[in-house]
Amino acid sequence: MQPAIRLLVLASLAVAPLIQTNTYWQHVFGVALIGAILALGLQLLVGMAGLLSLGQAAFYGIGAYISAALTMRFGVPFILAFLIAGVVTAITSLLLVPIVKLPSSSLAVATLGFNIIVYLILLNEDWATGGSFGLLDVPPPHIFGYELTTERDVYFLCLAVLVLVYLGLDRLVHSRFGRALRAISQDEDAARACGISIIRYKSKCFLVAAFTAGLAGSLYAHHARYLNPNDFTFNKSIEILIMVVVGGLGSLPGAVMGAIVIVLMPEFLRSSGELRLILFGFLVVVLMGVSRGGLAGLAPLLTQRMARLRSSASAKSAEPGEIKS
Amino acid sequence: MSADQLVQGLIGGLAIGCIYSLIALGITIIIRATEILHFAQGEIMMIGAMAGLSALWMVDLPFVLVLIVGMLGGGLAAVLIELSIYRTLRKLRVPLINVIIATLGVSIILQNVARLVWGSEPLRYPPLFRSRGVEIGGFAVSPQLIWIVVLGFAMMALLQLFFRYTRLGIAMQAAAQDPDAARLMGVSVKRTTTYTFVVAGVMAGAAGVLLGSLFFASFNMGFLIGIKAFVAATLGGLGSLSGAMLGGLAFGLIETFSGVLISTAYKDAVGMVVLIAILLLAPSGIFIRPGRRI
Amino acid sequence: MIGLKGQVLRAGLLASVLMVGSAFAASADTIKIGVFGPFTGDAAATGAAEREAVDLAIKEKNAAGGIRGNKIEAIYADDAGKPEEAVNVAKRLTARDNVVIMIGSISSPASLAASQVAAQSHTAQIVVSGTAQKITTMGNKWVFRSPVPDTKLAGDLAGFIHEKFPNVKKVAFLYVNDDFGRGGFEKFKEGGKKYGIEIVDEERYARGDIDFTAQLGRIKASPAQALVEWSRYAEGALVAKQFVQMNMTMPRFGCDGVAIPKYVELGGDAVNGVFYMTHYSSATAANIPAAQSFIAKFKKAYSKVPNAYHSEAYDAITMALLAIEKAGSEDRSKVRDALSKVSFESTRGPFKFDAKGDPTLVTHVVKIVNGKETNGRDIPVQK
Amino acid sequence: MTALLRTKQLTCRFGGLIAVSNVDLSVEAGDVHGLIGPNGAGKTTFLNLVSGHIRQTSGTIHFNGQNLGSKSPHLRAAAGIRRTFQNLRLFREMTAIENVMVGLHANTRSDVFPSLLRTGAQRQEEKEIADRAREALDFVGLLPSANAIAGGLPYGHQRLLEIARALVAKPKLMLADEPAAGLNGAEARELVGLIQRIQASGVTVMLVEHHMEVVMRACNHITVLNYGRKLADGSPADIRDHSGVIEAYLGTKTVYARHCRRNPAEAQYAPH
Repeated sequence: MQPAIRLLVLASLAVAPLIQTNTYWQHVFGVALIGAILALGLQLLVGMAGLLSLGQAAFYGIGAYISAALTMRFGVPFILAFLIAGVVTAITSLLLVPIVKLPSSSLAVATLGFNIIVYLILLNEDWATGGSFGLLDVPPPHIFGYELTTERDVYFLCLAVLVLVYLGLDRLVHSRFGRALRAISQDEDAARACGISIIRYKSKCFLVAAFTAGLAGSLYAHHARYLNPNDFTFNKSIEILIMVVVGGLGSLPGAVMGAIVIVLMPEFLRSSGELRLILFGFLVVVLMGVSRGGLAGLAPLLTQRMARLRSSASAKSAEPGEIKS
Repeated sequence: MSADQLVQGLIGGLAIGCIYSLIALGITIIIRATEILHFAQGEIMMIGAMAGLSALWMVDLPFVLVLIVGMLGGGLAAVLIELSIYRTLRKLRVPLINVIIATLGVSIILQNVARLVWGSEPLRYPPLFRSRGVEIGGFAVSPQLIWIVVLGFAMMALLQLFFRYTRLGIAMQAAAQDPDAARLMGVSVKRTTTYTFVVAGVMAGAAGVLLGSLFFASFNMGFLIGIKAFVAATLGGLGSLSGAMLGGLAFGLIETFSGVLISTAYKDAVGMVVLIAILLLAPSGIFIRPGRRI
Repeated sequence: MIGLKGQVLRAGLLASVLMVGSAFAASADTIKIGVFGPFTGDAAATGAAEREAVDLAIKEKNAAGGIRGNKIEAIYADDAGKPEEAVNVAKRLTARDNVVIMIGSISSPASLAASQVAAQSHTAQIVVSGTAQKITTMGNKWVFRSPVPDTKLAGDLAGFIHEKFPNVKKVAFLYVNDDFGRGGFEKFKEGGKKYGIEIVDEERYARGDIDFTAQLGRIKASPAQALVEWSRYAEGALVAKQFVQMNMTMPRFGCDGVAIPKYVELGGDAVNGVFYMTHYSSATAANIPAAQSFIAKFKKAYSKVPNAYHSEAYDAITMALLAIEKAGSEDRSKVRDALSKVSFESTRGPFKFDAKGDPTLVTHVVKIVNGKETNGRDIPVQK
Repeated sequence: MTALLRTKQLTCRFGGLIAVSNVDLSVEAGDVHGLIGPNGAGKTTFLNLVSGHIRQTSGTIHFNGQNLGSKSPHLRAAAGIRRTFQNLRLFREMTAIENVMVGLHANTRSDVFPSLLRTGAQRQEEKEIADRAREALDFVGLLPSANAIAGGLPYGHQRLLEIARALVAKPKLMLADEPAAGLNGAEARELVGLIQRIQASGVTVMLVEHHMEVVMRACNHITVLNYGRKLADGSPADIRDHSGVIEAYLGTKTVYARHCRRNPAEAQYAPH
C-alpha cells in the first residue's frame, strides 16, 4: 500500500544491529523479532477472528521442540526442519477443532488447559523432549551451506521470516479469508447467513496462527539454542496476549510494535531494579486506558491532541475568551 | 484405591475445593456484573492472606478475627483497585479485552508490591487448628481440613442468603442480569458494580486466610490458585453462583482423585481434559443457568 | 486502512529508536563480576540469598582494598528462574557489561542455559545451587559448580540409609517434577541399587503445588518402609505437614533443598525426625573454621543464620575473587584457568575442583530434632 | 409453477412453548411473499427455521426441490437462501463495501493459499467481488457510502446495506425480517420500490413485516400466522377481508375498530 514507508521501516529494522553492535542487544533484538512473529500469529486469532486464546505458547513450544529434535537427532537441514516445524505445529492445532465453537471466555480457559497439557507432555516425556532438563546445544541455523553463528546473522534470519510472515498475514487479512474472520468476530449469525462456516474458519484461523507460532518456535530453538519446558507455560501465552493487546487489537503493525515494546521494556526498566515489574504492570494498565487501540491507536491520539492544542492555542490568540474543543 | 485413600482424598479435595469455590464465586459475580475475566482475583486472595497474617503479627487474635481481617483486607484491596483502575477504564469506554489485560497488569503489580512489603520468602501461618489427624472410624482425619470445609460452606451459605434476602444483594443481582431495567428501578449500577468487587474481594480474602492457615502465605501464592479457580468457575458455567460453588468443589475433587487414580505427573492435565470434555458436552458448563451468555 | 500508513511508520520509528537507543557504556575502572539468579519470580527467595552472600563478600573485599587496587563491583541480573531469561542476562553480562566472571544461577535449567553463553563468550561461570549432574558433564570447560552434584548427594544418602537403617529396603520416592527432583530421583535409583534399596513407589508433584494428599495417600498404601523426598523447602514443609495429618510414621529422608531454616519454620513440629542430606548446615559446621567466621560475619550483617544457599554463594564469590587475584589480570581465560586450580578453606571444608569442575566436598546428614538441626551421622543404627 | 420453498408440518418448540406449529406453507418462485401476524406469532422463528439458524422440532423444509433437513445456515446460504435480520446484524466495524463483499463469501473460492500467493485467479476473483459489491451497493443506492464504516451509517442506510449484503450473492430466495422497522414514511415508500425492483431482478422475497402499507403494496401473496399456526393464506385482498385476521390482529374488534376509524394512519401499523 505504502511501499516507501514499508521500506523505511524495513531499513530501520535492518540497520538496527549494524548501529548497535553489542551482541547482547543484538540477541535481545532477535528475541523481540521472534516475539513479533508470535504476536502476529495471535493477532490473527484475537484481533481478527475475536478468538481469545491463552494457549499460543503451546504451539510455540511444539514448533521449537520439533525443529530442535529434527536437526539434532535426524540431521535434518535447518530450512527443512523450520518448515516441518511450522506444518506439524499447524496440524496439531487440529486438536482444537472440537473446542473452537465455545464461547469466548470458555475458549480462553480451554486453550489455557491445552497449554497446560502440552507443557506437561514436554515436561514428562523425557525420551522425546529431554524432560525438565530440556534440550541443550541446539545447532545454529544452517542456510545453503552457511552457518549463522553470530547474533547478527540470526537477527537477519528472524527479520527475513518476520517480513515474510507480515506480508503473508497482511495479504490474508485483506482477502476473502480475512474478511470472513472479521465477519465472524463481529457477528457470528450474520456471518453464517453469508455462507461462512464458523467452525471451519475458526479452525483455519487456529491453523494459520499455529503455523506462525511453529515457525517462531523453530527460530527460537536455533536462536537461544537451549529449550526448556518452562519457557512454554501459559505465562508465555499471556505475555504474547499482552503484546497483542498493548500493540493494538486488529492491527498487524501494532502486533509487531507491541512485541518489540514488551520484550525491550523490561530491559530498559532493569535499572529500576526492585520496582521493575511494578512499573511494568503500571505501564500495561495505563496503556490499556489511554488508548483504545493500544500503541497502534496511541499515536493518532497524540497527533489529534497536538493538533487540537495547536488550534485551540491559535484560536485563543485570535479570539480570546472563546475556546472550543 | 484403598478406603483410607478415598477418605483422605474426599476430605482433602473438598477442603481445597472450598477454597477454589470461594475465589470462583468472586470471579463469577464479577463476570456477571461486568463481563470482566478478573485475572487478579488470586492476588486479592493473597492480599487477604497477608492482611490476616499481618494482623496476627501485631496482636494475637483469635482465628475468627484473623478471618475477618483477611476478608476486610481482600475487600479493601478490591474496592481500591475497582475505584482507581477498573472504573476509570470503564469510564474511558475501552474495549473489554483491554480491561481484561489490565487485570493481568494489576496482578503483576499486586504480586510485586507484596514481594516488596512481605518479602519473597514464604511466611509461616501459625497453626490455627490442631493439625495432627484424629482417628474417626479408623481413618486419620485432620480437624483443620474439617474446619476449612465447615467455614467454606458457611461462607458460601452466607453469600447465598445475602444475594437472596438483602436489598443490596437483590439490587446487585438485578443490575447484573439486566442493567437497563435495574437503572429504571432506581438501582445505581455503577455502585452495585463496585459492591460486586467488594463482595468478590471479601470472599477471596476469606479464601486467602483459609489457604494460608492450611499451607503458608507467600507473595506468589495467588496466581496459580486464581487460574485454577477460573477453571473451576468455567467448569460450573461462568456466571452461575451455585455453578461456581459446585465447580470449585468438583475441581478440587477431580484434581485430588486424578492424582490418586491416574498419575501424579499428569494430575493437572487430567483436570484440564475433564474440563475440556465437559465444555464440549455442555458448552456452558455443568450447571447451566439460562440467561445471558458471555 | 486510513491509519495504516501512519501505523507502519510509527512502528518502524519506535522500533528503531528503541533498538538504537539501547546502548549504554559501562565504566571501566572496576572489576565487574556478573551475578545472576532468580531475584523475582517463584524462586525469588533463593535469589535473595545469593545476593546477600555475594554482597557481604564484596563489601569485605572492597573494605580490604579490592584487587590490585581496583574495586570489585557486582552486576546483578535477574533471570526470574527462567532459562530463556538466563540466556538473555548471561549475554548481557558478558557482552554489554564485560564481566570478568559470572556467578549463577540457582536452578539447574537456568544454569545450563547460561552455560552455553559462558562457553561462547569464554567466560567462567560458577553455578551456585544447580545440582544437576549434567551441568558439568557436557564437556563445557567454562562451567564450575559450588555445590556437590546430585549424584553424590543421592548416592551418599543411599549409603546413609543402608548404614543406619539396614532394614529399609523398599522406599517411596516423592519428588518435585522438575530438573532438581528428577535428578535426585534418577541418581537415588542408581545409588540405591548398590545397597539393594528399591524404589517401590514413585510420586511426582508440580512446582508450586500445595496439596499432596494424592501422593501421600498412594505412598501410604504402598509397601514402602521409608519416604525419600526430593523437594525444596516450601513444598517440603507442606509435605511434612500433610504427612503428619495423615498419621503417617515411616522414616523420612530429604535433600539439600530443605537445608534451610525456613523449612523448619514453615513445617513446625511436622518436620521433627526428618533426615536430610546437605553440603552445609550450621549443625555440622562446628569443626570448620571458615564456616564459623562466616556465620559470625553473616549474623552481624543480616542478624540471621546463613543457610545452605548462602554458604554456596559465599564460597562461589570467594573463589571467584581468589581466581581473579591469582590470574594476575582481568583476562577471562586466565581467570578461568586460575579458578580451575583454586584451593581454599571454604565454609563447607577444604575446597578443590575435580576435572569436571565439581567440588570435592564431603556431604553431611542433618536430623531435625525438636526444631533444631543436629548431626544425623551421630545417630545409632536403627533396627 | 412449482414452489421454490415448501414447508410441511413445520414445528418448533422451545421447552414447553410452541413457537411454530404444523405450518404448511409454500412460496412460489418470483413472488414477494408476506408473512404477517401479531407479535409472538412465530414469524421470525419461521424465518430462522428456513435460514437454518434454528432447528425445527419436526416437519420438513424443501427448497428448490431439495430437502434442507438439518443443513447448517452457511450451506443454505450457499444454496441460495439469504436473509436480513430484525435487529440489524451488520459487521459494524467493517466498511459498507466490505460488508457486501462478505455477502459473496459462499459464491467465491479463493482461500488461504491463493491469498498468500496472490495468484492470478485470486486477484481476478477479488476484483470481481469488489465489482459485484459496488453493483449491489449501487442497486440499493449506497454507492456513495461504500467506504464508510458500517456502524456509523444512518439507520435507514444500515437497513439498505443489510439488503445489499443479502442481494449481492443473487440469491434465489431472500428472507427479509422487518426491513421497514424504524424507517420513516418516505423511506418506507422507497423500500417498497426497492422490493419491487428486487422482485423484478428475479429474486423471490419472503417478507416479514409489521408495516401494513409496505406489506400490502409489495406482496403478491400473504400468509398470516397466529400463535404459531397458519391462520390465513392468500392475496393481499383476501387477507384484508379475512375476518379471522382482523380479529387476531385487533383483538376485541370493537375497541380497535373505533380506534382505527379515528386514526386511520395508525391502522396501518399493527398494535405493539
